[in-house]
Amino acid sequence: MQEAIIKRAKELLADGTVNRVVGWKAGDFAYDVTPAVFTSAEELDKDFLYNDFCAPNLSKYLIKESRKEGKVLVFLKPCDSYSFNQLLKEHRILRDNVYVIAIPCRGKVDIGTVRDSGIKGITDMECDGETLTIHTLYGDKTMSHADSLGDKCKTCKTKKHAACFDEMIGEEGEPNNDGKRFEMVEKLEAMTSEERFNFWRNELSKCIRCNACRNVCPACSCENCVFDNPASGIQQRAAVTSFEENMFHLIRAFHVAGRCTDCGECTRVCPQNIPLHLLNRKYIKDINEFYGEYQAGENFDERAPLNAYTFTDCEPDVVYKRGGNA
Amino acid sequence: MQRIGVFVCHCGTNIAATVDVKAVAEELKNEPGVVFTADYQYMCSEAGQNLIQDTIRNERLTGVVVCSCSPRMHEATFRKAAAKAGLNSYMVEVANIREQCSWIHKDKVSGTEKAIILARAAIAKVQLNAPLTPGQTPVTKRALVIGGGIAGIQCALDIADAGYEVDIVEKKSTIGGKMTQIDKTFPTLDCASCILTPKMVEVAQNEKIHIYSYSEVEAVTGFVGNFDVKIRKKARYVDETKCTGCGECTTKCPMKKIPNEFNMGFDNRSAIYIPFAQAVPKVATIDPDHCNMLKNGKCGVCAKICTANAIDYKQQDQIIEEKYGAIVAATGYNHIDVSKYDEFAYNQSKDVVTSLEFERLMNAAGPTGGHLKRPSDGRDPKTIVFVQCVGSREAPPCAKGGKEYCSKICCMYTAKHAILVKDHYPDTNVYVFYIDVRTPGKLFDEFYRRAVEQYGVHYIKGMVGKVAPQGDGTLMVQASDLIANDQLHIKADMVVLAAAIEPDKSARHLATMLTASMDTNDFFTEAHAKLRPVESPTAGVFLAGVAQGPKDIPETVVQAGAAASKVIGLLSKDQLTGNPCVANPDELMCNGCSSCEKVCPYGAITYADKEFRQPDRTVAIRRVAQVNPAVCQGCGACTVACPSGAMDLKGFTNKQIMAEVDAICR
Amino acid sequence: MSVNTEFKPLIVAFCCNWCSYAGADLAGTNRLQYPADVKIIRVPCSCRVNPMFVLRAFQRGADGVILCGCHPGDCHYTSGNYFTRRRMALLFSMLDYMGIEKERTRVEWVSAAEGAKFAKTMNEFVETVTKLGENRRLEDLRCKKQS
Amino acid sequence: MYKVSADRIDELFAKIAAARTLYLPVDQNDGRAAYKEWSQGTKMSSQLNTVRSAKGFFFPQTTNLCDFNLKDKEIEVVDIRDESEDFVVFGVRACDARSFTILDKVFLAEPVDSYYATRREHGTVVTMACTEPEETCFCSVFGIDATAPEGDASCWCEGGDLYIRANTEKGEQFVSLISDMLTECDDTAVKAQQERVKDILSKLPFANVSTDYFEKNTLLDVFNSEKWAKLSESCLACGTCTFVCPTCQCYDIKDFDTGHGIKRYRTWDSCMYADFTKMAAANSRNTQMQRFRQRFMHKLVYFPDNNNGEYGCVGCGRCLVRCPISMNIVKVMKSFGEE
Amino acid sequence: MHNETLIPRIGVVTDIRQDTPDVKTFRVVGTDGKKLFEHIPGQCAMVSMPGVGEGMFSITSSPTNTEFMEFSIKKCGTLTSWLHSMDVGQQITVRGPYGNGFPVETTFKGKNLLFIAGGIGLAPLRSVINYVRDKRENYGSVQIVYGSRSKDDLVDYQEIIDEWMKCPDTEVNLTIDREQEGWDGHVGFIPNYVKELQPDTSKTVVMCGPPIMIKFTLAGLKELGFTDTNVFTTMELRMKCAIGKCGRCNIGNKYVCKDGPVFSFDQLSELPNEY
Repeated sequence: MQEAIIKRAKELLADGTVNRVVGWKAGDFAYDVTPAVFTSAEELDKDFLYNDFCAPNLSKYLIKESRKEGKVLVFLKPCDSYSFNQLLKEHRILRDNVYVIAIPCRGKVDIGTVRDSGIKGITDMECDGETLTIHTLYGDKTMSHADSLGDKCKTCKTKKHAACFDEMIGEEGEPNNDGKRFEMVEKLEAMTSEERFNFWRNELSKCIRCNACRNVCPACSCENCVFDNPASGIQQRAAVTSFEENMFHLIRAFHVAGRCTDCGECTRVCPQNIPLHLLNRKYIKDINEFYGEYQAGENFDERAPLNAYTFTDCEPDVVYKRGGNA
Repeated sequence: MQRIGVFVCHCGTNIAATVDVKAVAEELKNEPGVVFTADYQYMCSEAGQNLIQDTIRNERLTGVVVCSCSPRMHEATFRKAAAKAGLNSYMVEVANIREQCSWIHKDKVSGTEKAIILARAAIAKVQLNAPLTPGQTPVTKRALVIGGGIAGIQCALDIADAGYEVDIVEKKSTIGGKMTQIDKTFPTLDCASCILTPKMVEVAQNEKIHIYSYSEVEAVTGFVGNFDVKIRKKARYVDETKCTGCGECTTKCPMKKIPNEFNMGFDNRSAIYIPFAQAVPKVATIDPDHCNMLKNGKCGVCAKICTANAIDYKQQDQIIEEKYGAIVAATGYNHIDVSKYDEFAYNQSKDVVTSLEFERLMNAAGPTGGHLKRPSDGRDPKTIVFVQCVGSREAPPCAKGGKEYCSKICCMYTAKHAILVKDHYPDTNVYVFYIDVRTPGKLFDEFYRRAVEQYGVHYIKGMVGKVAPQGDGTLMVQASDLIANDQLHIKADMVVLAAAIEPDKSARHLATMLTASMDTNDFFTEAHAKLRPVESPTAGVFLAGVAQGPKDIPETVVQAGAAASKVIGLLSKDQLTGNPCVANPDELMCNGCSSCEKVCPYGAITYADKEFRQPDRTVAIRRVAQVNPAVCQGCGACTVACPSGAMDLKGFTNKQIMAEVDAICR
Repeated sequence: MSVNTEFKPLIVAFCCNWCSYAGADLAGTNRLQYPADVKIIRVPCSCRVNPMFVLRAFQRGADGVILCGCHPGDCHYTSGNYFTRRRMALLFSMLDYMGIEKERTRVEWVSAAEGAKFAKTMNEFVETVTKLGENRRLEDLRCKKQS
Repeated sequence: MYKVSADRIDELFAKIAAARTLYLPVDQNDGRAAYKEWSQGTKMSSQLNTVRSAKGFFFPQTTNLCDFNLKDKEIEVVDIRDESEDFVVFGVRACDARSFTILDKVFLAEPVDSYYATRREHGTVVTMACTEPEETCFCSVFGIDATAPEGDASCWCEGGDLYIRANTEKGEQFVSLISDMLTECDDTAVKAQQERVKDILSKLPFANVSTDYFEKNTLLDVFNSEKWAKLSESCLACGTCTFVCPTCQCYDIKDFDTGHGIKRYRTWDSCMYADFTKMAAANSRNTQMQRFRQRFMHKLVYFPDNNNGEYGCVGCGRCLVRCPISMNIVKVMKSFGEE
Repeated sequence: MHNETLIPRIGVVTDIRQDTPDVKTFRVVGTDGKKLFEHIPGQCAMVSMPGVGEGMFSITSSPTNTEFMEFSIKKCGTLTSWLHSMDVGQQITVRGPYGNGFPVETTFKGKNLLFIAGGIGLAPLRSVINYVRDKRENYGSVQIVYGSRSKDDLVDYQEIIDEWMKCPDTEVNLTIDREQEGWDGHVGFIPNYVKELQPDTSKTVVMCGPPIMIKFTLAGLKELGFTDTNVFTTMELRMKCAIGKCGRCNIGNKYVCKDGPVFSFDQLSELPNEY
């Protein structure tokens, strides 16, 4: 796959279709892959990487990149393609300046997941299909590919790209309808109100307001975030109280509601391992239940659920009527 | 920091009985920014207003809070008073301590406490108020009516009558619309042409009205009072100014086998044609799809015989640009295509017709000269079955193109058809299958009862399941009689389908251009279902006729007149004074994501690519929202849709509302 | 100070200018009683209410927040309350999901003619919130009244 | 040097906690470690390090500096500082221990930051030698010996015993708190452990990352290098690296209006944030490249320039682990070293 | 308990003077009516209105003034707008003094001094000019070149006419950008004016104003033969903590709040051009 991608990138650079390539760059270890811009065949040969560790979603970089001189080539995994399409829909990316190649993804190994399983001193990893061999300072370990996936990949929504690409390398996949995506949300919903409160207090109190979730989020593409803007009235630098911890995540989730494609980057990058995607997924689940199935970024022309309505929408008291635990 | 004066009204005892007004005035002295407080018997009295005005001058107030009755009552009063003293009206806020305090509480302690809190909220808001000035925009004193049917005609005539210029844009080569095709009108059975064509002539002769026939609206920009419209005048290859409408060309044209739309294809017309004798303008039009000269460059007969020299094969579409103060959408309707309803065999038998087709078959000016004959073989039909609600009142998903709504006119025109048939041909058996017969309207039910009682039309509550053409040319109608609980088989000679009506297809595109909203059925939405039924939510755009919803001719004329009066009211103003409390985007914060535009019911938001000087001194081009203050009504939907908080609402800013919340919760 | 520890909730009500605020006025005109704990903020339309305002109220010590707007279909601005309906359904659902007592939030459609409904709604809401007691799960202790 | 059987560690903690508030690294429900206050039943984490560094003990993420009460035109300043209680931070690694001396150079420089100073005075740092370093560790690059951590007292866990050595007066006091549980011993076992671990440390992937470049080139040379553009291009401008970093000390001062008074806070801030240097009039670091450069220039050039060559990094590796896009100080150093 | 510089003291505004349409000068004393603290010319203080903001401002009065301190503040943001809306008697908070100040007792001593200021740039120089005036015997000749957009924008115009112009061995050269009715003085931009004036290169220059003015004036001075070492400026005050800890105001390894705000241009030449 990596060879095919590099080959095609070189062709497009050579024939002048694009003047640079946004992709993933190899780091010191197998896992520390960095998004990067490549401008020459040499750079591509030297550093370009596409493997089981290339988790970062590249679509957000195109907000800036598509506004630069010349056309840029980008490789989008299925879940990234929804972010890309959503950004297009919101006029954040200039489509004419981007050449999109869809590439397949079988789920990315998450170094956090591997580390949290207790494996230390990881110097290298290799994956032959289903088994991940992990070389460490303290000997080799193995782990199954499935176990090594991050939260975002364990409950992958689809292996099928949004229709936004110019060409595709590899095979198109299928949507994942195993229903596991909302399992954890459902589990939380089944808890009592107090249990839920305690769950979220425990999680959100870990937040250090580093803004990694916000800054990586393709839906959080505001020129200036309300939390950074003194004029918004809710500017906040660090959370002093539990209210402020809640406030940031509540408002952030609301601002991306109906726009979040569920790419899972927020949870992937959270240094404190807060399952932030469970907030966004709750909105997705509610939207699906209240207003009909909606996948942000899937359909270019469809209105976002919060920018639309029908005369027969459920009333807000659906929340009480739904019952559930108090 | 403002210099705020607080004025607490006793309202006689209305407030003072439950609120210790003196205590309120005293307590509020400690609020930040408050430099003066007073209480007074009746703030709204002249003396009370004078007190406000004097204090504004003497204390150099920059803000005023009046604690009194509801702002819905006297906000305007106090604002005017402040303005007289030189303070911007919008620096005045009212704390509602009567309707929402003294009148609902009995306990003076809690009433007083609440009054103080409500006043604090108003003070906190005034702290953040900024002077606002309503915008003024001039009005172009000319109206555009889109659609030249009875709605458009009536509307244009009324507007012109008030002395304003009106243009009618009609897509067809003549005005008149659907009503020209109708034979008689219910419930009076007077001749449609007889009442319509004089109006058409009146339009043609009215100096204030200009007809753009065979034309379509190409683009609309601008806003209330100041629309810029591009009209495409399609090439008709005939010089309208020269053509006398003698019709000589239409008789000489060698291409004569073209189905005549006016007669629903029951007869033919030539490639150069005048739709009907009373057409306005009575000018020939060449159908470019069938004219040999235009297609192959061979022929030229019409040019040769035209003594007026009006034929111009080289004519091009023309774009006309005009400015208007108001626009009326009167785009009308069409019957739905019933061919998907296989059960009615519309495609299989010529003798299954729609009601509009039937209308032509009954019309003296129609293809049969008004003599009802079966289209298939010209025989007189002896049994006619009318089927109601074909495509109307359907349950979703309406896969065959049907509609959930009631088309409203079918019950009555079917009764009309039944009566006319029985009247002309009394020995004909007439059956009407209906779900419900709906006859609300003046003399409507009487009319329907005449059909049943006087003419002996068989009204059967039931559904037609199948129409099967038989070998002998008849139609076997299988139906159920829901009242008798019986299955019926009727051997009919003709079946008439009351097809549902739907908005003209052009309406959707037009709505987009006008930024006027539409419902899911593509009917234009009114600004308020009850109170503003002839206005679109988009200021300056008005609605007439079926474009807004199914209605019959008198209703259409009523609505057209109402729309005209709204237009006249608008055009009679030299300046439009806007509401200054409008949405206000911060370009530096705007992402250009279009969320605000999506929720704006008025189409007040547009986008522009603007250059921004970046902090690193480079220039970046960004798409940013722009609000037209003349169009925005200040609902604030956009402010919440905006994720970056770039959109705010003047007079009700985020900070102001949060300051009120803070003050209340303090 | 009195030693009466009876809990008096603080209720913030956002009312749209055209229907609900007028409905509240009508309640007053008809002298229909409801507790003084309810404090009304006038907004042009219920769709002006940003979730930020709701949270702000809780932060500042409100024990319940209620939004009132025109009945669906009757919005002065044609569609504002339809957006409100979606926004608040989702917001309240999220608050519930985060373990904030859902009974502290409410949306009610009150027309200008429904003074009685306004008073009834407020009486009910105050009662519900009083039963729940003080808002503890979404409070900011710094903003609590110092007594 | 003293020792106590590792089996008795709970007893030991109980003893410390009886005299001082005791904090130590604890595994959270997600398996990652964080400093928590000890209570009966708390188990010390076996992780190498906590997600957040220990700097929060002395420089918390938010500090209420003072309060103001406003009335009419008058202001009342309320000094809400109080003498904090004595506490012990147990299990601090060598890298974090060194970070305190770096922070001291900032906060204890004139004018002394009293909030930090008070906490420093009341806190006793008890360190723990590393035995299983991670691949991301590079403390040795900055001359830190992970096998001999600094701090008021140092500990080693070896062969079922916990070895303790006091390094300072505060450390002596700490040892005296638990002296009845300790037995004096020699350092043979500790020495053996140190030898063993040093071998591992010397083989770590980043053991030999060089700082030469920054010593041999001038401030302006490093500053004006073209490498910054490429290195910073994928930076998300989040503050993860700064907030997990034990030495980052940038802060912001913000007021909060409670409705009945103003509270003034000092909070962690990040020089990576777009609005960090934004002021009413202008912003001196407009691009992400400038902000990215600032962070690394500060650690690798500015701080050493002002502090006798001591680097502002302790090689704990947290930023390597936590950066969402895997850009970090090692990549920066290696990139400059490549020339 | 340690002293804490981050906890401010209360100042009372005893006088407000409108200098130009957007500059006001505030006179501040402590609650006891006495001066809040002593300072060196060129030093700054953090002035704050709690809940509104805190900002660094030059102390524009001279240390030789024993009664009060003054701040000349231009309206440009939230805090400054608030300060401009104050009435006399308002309390604010002040902490300081911060920064190095001008080397009035060392480098400047005995020197001929040339002050060049543009617009509000006069504010930080006013302190040192008045200091030099009050200790006139310690310094050589004084030349002041001051320019602004218009006559109305000249800060402390009255003081300049009434006092500075009358001071011995002091030359005051005023200029405004464009012709204006009622102005018979020089018209033109400062960099050109300085070149026209041909000041003696033996002078020590103290310069403050907008970046663009500094840039061109410095180039002009160099043309005239001045060296970086003899030209001083005071940097824009973009700090938060004012004590060299918060990490904001550094230019390279120097903190403007602590190591500055006064720098000579030879010092600046060794620092990154990040200001």
